[in-house]
Amino acid sequence: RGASRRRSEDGLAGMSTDGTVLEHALPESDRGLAQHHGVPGNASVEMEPEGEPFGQYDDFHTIDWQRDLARDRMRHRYIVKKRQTGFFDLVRQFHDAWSGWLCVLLVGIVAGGVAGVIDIGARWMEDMRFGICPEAFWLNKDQCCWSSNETFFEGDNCSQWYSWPEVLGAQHDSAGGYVLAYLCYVVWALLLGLLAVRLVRTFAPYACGSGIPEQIKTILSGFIIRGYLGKWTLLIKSVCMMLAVSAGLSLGKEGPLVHVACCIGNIIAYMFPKYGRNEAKKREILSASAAAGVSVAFGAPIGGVLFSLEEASYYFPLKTLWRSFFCALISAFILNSINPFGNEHSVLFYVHHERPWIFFELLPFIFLGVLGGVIGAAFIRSNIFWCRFRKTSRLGQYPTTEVVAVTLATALLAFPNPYSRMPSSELINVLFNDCGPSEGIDLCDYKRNFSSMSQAIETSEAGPGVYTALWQLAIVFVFKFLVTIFTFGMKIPAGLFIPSMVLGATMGRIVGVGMEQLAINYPNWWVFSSECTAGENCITSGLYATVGAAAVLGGVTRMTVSLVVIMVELTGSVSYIVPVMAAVMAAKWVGDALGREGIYDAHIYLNGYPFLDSKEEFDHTSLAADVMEPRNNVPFSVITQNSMTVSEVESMLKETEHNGFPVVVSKESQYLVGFVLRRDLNLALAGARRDGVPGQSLCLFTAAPTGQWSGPPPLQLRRILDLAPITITDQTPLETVIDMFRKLGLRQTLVTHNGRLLGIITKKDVLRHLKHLEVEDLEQVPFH
Amino acid sequence: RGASRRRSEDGLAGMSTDGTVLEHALPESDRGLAQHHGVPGNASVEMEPEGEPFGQYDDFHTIDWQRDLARDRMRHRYIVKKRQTGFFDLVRQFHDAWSGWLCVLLVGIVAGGVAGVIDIGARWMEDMRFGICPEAFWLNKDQCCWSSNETFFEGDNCSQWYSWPEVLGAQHDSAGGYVLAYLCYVVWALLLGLLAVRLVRTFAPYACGSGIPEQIKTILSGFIIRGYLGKWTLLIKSVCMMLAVSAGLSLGKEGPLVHVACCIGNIIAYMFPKYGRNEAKKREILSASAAAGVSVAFGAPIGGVLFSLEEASYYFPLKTLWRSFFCALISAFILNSINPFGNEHSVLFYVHHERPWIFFELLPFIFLGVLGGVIGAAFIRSNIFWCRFRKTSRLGQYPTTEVVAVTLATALLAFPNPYSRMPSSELINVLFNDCGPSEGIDLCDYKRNFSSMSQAIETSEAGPGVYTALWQLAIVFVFKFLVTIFTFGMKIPAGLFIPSMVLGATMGRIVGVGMEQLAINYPNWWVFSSECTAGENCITSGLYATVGAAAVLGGVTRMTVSLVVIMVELTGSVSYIVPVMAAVMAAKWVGDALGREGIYDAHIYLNGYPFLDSKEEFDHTSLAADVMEPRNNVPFSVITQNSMTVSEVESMLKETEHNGFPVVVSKESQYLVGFVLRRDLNLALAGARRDGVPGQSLCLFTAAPTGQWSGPPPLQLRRILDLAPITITDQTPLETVIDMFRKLGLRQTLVTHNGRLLGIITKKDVLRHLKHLEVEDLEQVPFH
Amino acid sequence: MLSNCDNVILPELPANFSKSREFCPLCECKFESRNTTTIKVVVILIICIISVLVIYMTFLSCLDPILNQRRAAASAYQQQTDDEDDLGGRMAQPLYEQGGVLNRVGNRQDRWKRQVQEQRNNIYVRRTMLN
Amino acid sequence: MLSNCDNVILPELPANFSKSREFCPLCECKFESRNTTTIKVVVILIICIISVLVIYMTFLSCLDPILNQRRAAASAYQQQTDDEDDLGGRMAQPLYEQGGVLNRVGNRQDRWKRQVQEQRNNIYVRRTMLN
Repeated sequence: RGASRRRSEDGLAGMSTDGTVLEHALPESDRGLAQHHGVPGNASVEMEPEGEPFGQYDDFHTIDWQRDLARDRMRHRYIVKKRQTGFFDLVRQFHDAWSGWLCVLLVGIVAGGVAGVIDIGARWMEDMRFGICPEAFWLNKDQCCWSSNETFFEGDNCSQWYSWPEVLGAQHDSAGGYVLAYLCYVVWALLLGLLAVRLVRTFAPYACGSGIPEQIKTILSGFIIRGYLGKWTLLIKSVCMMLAVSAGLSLGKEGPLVHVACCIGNIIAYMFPKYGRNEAKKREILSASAAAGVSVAFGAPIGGVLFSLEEASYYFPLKTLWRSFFCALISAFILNSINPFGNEHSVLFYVHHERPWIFFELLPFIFLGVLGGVIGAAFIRSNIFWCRFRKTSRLGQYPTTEVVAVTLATALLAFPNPYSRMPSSELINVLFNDCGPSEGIDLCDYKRNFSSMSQAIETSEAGPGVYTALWQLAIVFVFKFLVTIFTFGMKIPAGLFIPSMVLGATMGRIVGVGMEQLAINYPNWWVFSSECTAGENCITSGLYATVGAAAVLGGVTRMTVSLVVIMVELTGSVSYIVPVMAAVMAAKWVGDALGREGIYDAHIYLNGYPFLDSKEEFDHTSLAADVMEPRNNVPFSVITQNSMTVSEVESMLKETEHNGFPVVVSKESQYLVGFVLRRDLNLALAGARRDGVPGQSLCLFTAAPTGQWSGPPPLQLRRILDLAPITITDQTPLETVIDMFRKLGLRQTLVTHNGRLLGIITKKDVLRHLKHLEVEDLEQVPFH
Repeated sequence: RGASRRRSEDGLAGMSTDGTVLEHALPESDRGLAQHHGVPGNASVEMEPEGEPFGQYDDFHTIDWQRDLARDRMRHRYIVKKRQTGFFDLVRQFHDAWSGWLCVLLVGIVAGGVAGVIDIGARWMEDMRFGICPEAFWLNKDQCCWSSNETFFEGDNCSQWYSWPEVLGAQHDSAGGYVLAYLCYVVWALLLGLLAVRLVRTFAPYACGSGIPEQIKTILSGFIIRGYLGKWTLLIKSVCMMLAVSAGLSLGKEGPLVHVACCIGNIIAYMFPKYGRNEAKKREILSASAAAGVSVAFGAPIGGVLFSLEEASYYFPLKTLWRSFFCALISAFILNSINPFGNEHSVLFYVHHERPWIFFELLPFIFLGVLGGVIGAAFIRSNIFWCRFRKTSRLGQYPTTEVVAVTLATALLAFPNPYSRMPSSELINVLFNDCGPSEGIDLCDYKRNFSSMSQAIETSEAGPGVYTALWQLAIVFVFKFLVTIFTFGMKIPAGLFIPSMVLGATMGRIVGVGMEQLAINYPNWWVFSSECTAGENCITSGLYATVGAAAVLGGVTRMTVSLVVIMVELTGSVSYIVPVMAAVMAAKWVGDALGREGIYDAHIYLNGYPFLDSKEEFDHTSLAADVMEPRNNVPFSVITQNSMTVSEVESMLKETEHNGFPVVVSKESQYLVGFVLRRDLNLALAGARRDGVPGQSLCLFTAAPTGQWSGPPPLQLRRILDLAPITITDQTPLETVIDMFRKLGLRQTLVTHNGRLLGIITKKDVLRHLKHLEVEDLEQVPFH
Repeated sequence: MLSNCDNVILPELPANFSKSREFCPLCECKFESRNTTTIKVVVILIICIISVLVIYMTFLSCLDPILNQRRAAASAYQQQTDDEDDLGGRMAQPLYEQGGVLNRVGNRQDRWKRQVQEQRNNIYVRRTMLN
Repeated sequence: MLSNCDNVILPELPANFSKSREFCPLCECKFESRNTTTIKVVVILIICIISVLVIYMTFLSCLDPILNQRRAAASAYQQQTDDEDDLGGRMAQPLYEQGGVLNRVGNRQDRWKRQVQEQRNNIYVRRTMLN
């Protein structure tokens, strides 16, 4: 019997029903414990974790947090109770108590390692478009040049690094060489892009996209998507992320890294039964993994934790904060030890501005924020429009063609412009940093006087190179904006952080240079005169780029605190927290005024995931009675506690699609007794039928009756009855109902009036009602 | 009538009851709105915010979050509805929408300003114990010396600053001078201490203590303490904080600063009716104020927000995160502009270590963490023992004597030791920072060779001065530990952060110097040999002090993420986040193993505040039925919906002490209809009696009946009935009940079985049950 | 080692560079100056506040008992009415306004004093709070 | 201005100091070296993974259809049993173990392929996800 139970999918098949009212063969004490808690059945299962069914929920279903956490408490008590029985159990208890920490430690280590590998790989592959390091083909351009011992190398070239034209024997600076370089660039990009989309399609279609809307927000709020966090997704997403970034597409690897970290968390959680077998507990690990993902993506552990708190946490905002922080820190530490960024700073873009900002500059910063909000809103609208078009038109049938076309267009248009040609992260780095006296690019072509070393950097009027660079940057801005709209949402791994930052940094740098020249040309304006001493530059154009990046990111994602903290950690400087905050705030307000939701929420709504935003406030006058099902005298499927026969219940199961049924006292007095899940009922009835229970048997949800029965012996089903369903009255305002759904993690709640059962509200009913209130077409948004 | 309603305390006295069943004279649409929402009465009040009663709750009561938030939504809808009626209303709506941001902006500005004033005052007053700056008496010693134009001044003295013996004409370094300085020091300390305790006693007794347990944790969780956040508390706490710190007592001003910030938040919230008149909404402002308080106390805005999130937030962890962050940042910015710390760093203790830590050092860091946990647990036990003794013995009757005695003892013992003589914050600064080549104190008496400038800092063996300093530091450690136990809990404003940091920094520095000498004497050990190149010092003893301070703070307060972030912001260096984290983690685990609760929680339990920890997990097998009142067939006071007379209800009100009564269908079938508050019932009945309703009238909680009545016309009370009370079944596990209390912010919940009312559970019932489970004496802990 | 005055600049400077010893302290102290006017204003403000508080405290503990005896009767009556419910309060209202400004200030002061007394009771006598 | 190479050191250095132009880049690049062995291992690993994936992909798209025809019958039967409930699954269990290791690998591969097919349906055909 033990073997059969283990093999059966639910742990209930082994139930023996030999003609009389039966309880499961449990020791008295255990049964007492199980029954005592109103946990819906599966008592024997919780006693023996090995026999527990693996897949508790169906695909695309929502989990019931209360139930899962009750199961976990039960399991915990079982282990504590067994402590005295032996050394092995003691070890097991210890392992159980610490498995959470052990698990996040492993997640942190693996996530840090994988991020390091991806980072090194992406940097190498990116430079492969331009040339190769023949001495050591595994080095990218920078490394290759450093490994040579030349102290000075001018501009772009060092002797160790061979661009493709050089390898193929053409002159580097001839027209033919340029065409050859162009050709190699485009061919490489096409090759990598094609490979990425084919790999995704062949091995793991779920690996496409950013992953943050689906995974962080929806899955952590309790939705089940099977296979979304699997091994293949991890592998393919990691590899294709590198390929896609190296193909020169306008996308980043930061969002996908969060998805990859969550895959790692999911896989490692399976090694710990406490987490692997309990969907609600598993989400604690996933939340920590998301923090680790952001932490390694930006080198920002605190920002990562805040991101996981702000964007991801649903049921347990504070309980796992400490553990998430630990996970984020470990992963950042590991990544730092691998040291893929090549310097001692644990951040992605190391910025070190020298000058404090002056108070007046808050004005342009807020202006940047407003621009960021407008750009964000425009981007969201265009992107959602395009994605909806892709979803509904025939375009969606040709993912490979789409990727190839976009890659081709991007590569063709990007190469002629030096700023769009360079990798995005490098461009951001250039824009974020000020021009030192020794830099040689166009953007830093200031009219400086190097004759005397004893002076500080003096008035730096812009040379012609700067104006050329500004034009080029403006073109890059338009180009990136357009191309990102088409890129985000294609069927390859694609993050949005880096493209947004490129947009913002370009915009910010342009404004910054403008301000700088303004201050130089009109040094006696009252706004400048107080702070800018004559002959010294008081405007940091790199800071404007940083602030602009934060503003556009804020406009696109509508993140708040976590974004500010990430930007502060990213640039490693606390002194600029006020400008960043001002810009993000302006961007958020302007963005919210122009379009209600951020890009992630917009994608969630587009796909119709059942996600109830935990920050939004609802302001409607609806009552529970307006939302519940059934409303208009439609018959309501309920089970009576002791008067329905097995065949009646079976026919009801066949006729309806509900996931659960309330149990009431009787048809006449519909006072609520409890709630029973369809799944449990199905299994129990199937088991009973197998054991020969006739259809005329009564289903009993009350305590075992005394005395003899006239008909066939009844089927005792109290075990699978949840005696503590959450109920509300029909006069409860919708805000309270939503609050309960969000905070208690409910799957459904029962509506009563004076104790009498009236109906049921599920999460989807609430979402449907909210959609309905927004006077949007309901049919267009199918919730699955 | 309008005037009388405004003057009456509840807004219900104006109700006219002229013999027939009456609804309040409201426009039909408004009444529909009010009734529609199951908001318990006060409909007219919500329609006219001016007439709203100010004190909604009694002193030492718990607020009902759901109810208050429903009131706020109602108010909001009212304003939105009135928008079209005129320009003034439009302005009012705009003001209403932005008042939250405006309010926190003001709070941030004022809190930053007050913190700046306190900081400047405390630094000046601290140095007054030693001497005076005759040229400008308002300068402290450092400022006085800087204002002189000498480039070099040796050791402690500059020519501008006169110590008291010098002022009084004695030789500075003679025995007489020493005695005179000693005397002045003690007299000043006594004077300031006495002044502080007298001021507190005379003007604002609530200004004493740290304020974090009461205020942050308890008040923010929904408890009402009248006058705790008032104007006088603010003034007296600000002034006495300076006095107490300057008296040389072993206390800090960081905890009280949080209280002061909350007072500011409370006072400013009264300027905005949206927040001032709604206790639940006001707590959003208070939460932001707490963040601002921590932010200005440590110069750590991110840490402040996390502190408010981790320690303080209860009902709204995420909703106000962004606004809290804004508030914290503004206050830090203002404080920084006033710039009381005298440098460009926005942090309290600016530390800049040069060397990266080596991996092996994690071991001593964790050791420091363990020590910190042990010290923290020991401190908590001793302090709670002493506080309990004070609370229960006659000692509590002599607060002034106690303060004077402790001040005297502290001053007498502190003066002879140079490290305990200097102000605590200065001591921390000395301990946190490494010895440069130019420092002249004992602690930095290394055998260094300054002859050649071209070498890096070389092997630095400790000189005799270092060993003396270590002994002195050890004495300081013991002295501070003992004296802090007696100090924390006295009737003056007293924070615990700085004393804990002093303990930790002392301990850490001793360990650090030990490690340093170990590395110097055994440079070839495998742990050192890999990292420490010969002749170079590889151990940073200042870092050990930092880590030690974090460890003891972690052991005492049991804070986690926020502590790490605060320490990182405090020291301005992200690179040491891993050591700090390791130490805090070890301290937390060891501390939790030795004693379950942190100092704040311990004080909350000592005083019996009704606080339900939002992080703790409960692991009991209790059900709602075990917790509810009444349990053992004690009669349960309920009101029937249409069969009790006014005099019956009145006698029930007299006989019982409950804050509310459930309304059921009838005595026979106790199906729950709703819930009515004692306060509302009292007022409604008193009003009806004044208007001549006879005692034989029936109290009607149902809809207005049709037809004529045989007896006197019934009293219609449906208005004050809450139709949507939260109910649970008797089989609900206690964990779920606690979850609901914490997350939904309930005041009470009703227990039903099959729709029938069984009993009621209040927050205090839950707390009492939990206490009971801990097998502690129930009688000893009165909850008020 | 990062770039820092002691480690980076000193070794690099030529030996004949005269001010090498002074260089580092200067570096560190660069920003350690503050606006002394703010300090002056703040410190004087604090001294004023403390003085006022001390004077008021002595007034309360010395003169107030004498004054109080005169107002004892009125105060006792008023305290009684305040303890009643709002109905009583409404009736007592005209009485408040009789005595003019001085009396009203006195009333407010009395109410405050009662609050402080209540706080004192909670903390020093009943000891239910802040221990 | 904070202490930084360009602003602090250069002005202070005597004019005859020879390497002043070189000094600043050196300062900044001090830590910009990394362990090239790690890079080598990682890059080779990535190349291997991509090669294996590409080979497997071509195998799946070219050879697999041929192989699949042979296993078509068994696969169809098995898919059917898998779709039944656990009762059926229990009966089908012995069948799984008949074919030895090769068959079991094949089975697992089939199950994985069905999962991928399901994912493809969701994304490319039904388009209910990830758009």
